[in-house]
Amino acid sequence: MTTTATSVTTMVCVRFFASLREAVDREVVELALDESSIVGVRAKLAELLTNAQFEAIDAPGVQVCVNQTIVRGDVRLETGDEVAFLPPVTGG
Amino acid sequence: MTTTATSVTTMVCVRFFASLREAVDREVVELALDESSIVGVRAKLAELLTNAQFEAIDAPGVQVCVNQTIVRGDVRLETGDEVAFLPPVTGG
Amino acid sequence: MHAEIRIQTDDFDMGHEWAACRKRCAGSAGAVVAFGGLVRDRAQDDSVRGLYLEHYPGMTESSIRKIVDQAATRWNLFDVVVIHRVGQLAPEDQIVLVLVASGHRANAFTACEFIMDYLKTDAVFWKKEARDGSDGWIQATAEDRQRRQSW
Amino acid sequence: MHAEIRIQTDDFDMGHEWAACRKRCAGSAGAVVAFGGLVRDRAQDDSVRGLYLEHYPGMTESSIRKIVDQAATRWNLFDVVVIHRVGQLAPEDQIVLVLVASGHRANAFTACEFIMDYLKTDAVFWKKEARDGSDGWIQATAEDRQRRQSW
Repeated sequence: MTTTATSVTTMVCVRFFASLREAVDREVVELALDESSIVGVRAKLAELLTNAQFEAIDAPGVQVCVNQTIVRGDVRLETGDEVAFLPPVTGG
Repeated sequence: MTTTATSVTTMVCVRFFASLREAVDREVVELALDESSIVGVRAKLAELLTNAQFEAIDAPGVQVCVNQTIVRGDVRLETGDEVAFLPPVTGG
Repeated sequence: MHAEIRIQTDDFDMGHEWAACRKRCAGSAGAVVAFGGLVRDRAQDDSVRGLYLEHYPGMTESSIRKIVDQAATRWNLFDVVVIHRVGQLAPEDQIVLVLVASGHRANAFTACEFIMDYLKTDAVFWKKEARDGSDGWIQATAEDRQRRQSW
Repeated sequence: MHAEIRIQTDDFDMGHEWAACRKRCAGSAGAVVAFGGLVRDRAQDDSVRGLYLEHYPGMTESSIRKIVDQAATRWNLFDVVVIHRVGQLAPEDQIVLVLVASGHRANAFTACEFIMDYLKTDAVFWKKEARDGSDGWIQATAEDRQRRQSW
């Protein structure tokens, strides 16, 4: 059977940093999304992670990036996009 | 003839810095004072310097030091004291 | 304006950075201000064994670039160098260098302090402090956020 | 607190001073701020050929000591180094270094800027600028006096 353009699964890479990396015990996961958006990423992560782990990445103060740019609300994703969950930052 | 203690002349050293050194064309002068005070120093300098030179050291903004401490108004002087005329300072 | 942003595990040499900055803006710069951040051996009465710094390669550099560009727009800068270390650091180690050159001291001081305040709140780094007894990820303090808001 | 005040004709080595300061307050200092003043090659659209600095040995040191002691009383400092050159300087030369170490950045920045502002108005130095055409003794500017008053 051949796949048509509309049925191609969106593959994204999701990264976790610092305390979130420790909380979810993973640095990077590859996700095959049913819904090609941040909402779709969250839905897949809710399946993949424990409740406590999902709460960590869903906590207030956690920022979501797509291809190294912070996004607010939902955005569309394409195959090859890099999604990252960032806990509160501090440098200096 | 022997001199008594009360008739010993007060000898002070007077220093000029920067623009004042240039204005009076001297770095240090030794003065034998008739009156052992800053007033006495000024009187001697008025004799020694030209009018223009005296005006330079008498200008607003010029500070007078005795033994490296800024003094305001008149103070008594003793032999060996160092008097200095400082034009406005700036470092850094 | 010369702007240089480096994220590295290696230490940096203040004398070398100072000399290079002077050379680049020789004659025009009247003021150079340098800030160096060092690992302290104590925090809130606990003794600190070390500090681990993590970053997001690419994004961290661009987050700092934004801060530096803002500073260069607001003050008249000739030269900005930001070197930030990552990885495992020990007490007494250098963490960060911010070097700013300008015509006069007011701009150089203000810009350097601005960059440091923004690094605390906006630069993409995470720090884990190893204290006696417990390790923990550090967050920007309320004072850090206040200082950042004040600009 | 370690306080060091040096008046000298020789140049100074920033890398050396930075390393020595770090060593003296290793572990306790979280922040080191350095200010370097350099001779500019232009002033008010004239080109500058050089700068001559004069001081009053003994009195100059004590005028700086007063400034440093005030700073140490107001902010919590571990280390202060002030090196001020005198004699004939050329464009690009270093004039002054103020190096301040403290526990945290706010105190280090503020104290360093305070010391620089006071050096401009209260330290016993005189500066003669050799410009194209005319030489002249420089005075602290109205802005310098204003900044000094603001503390």
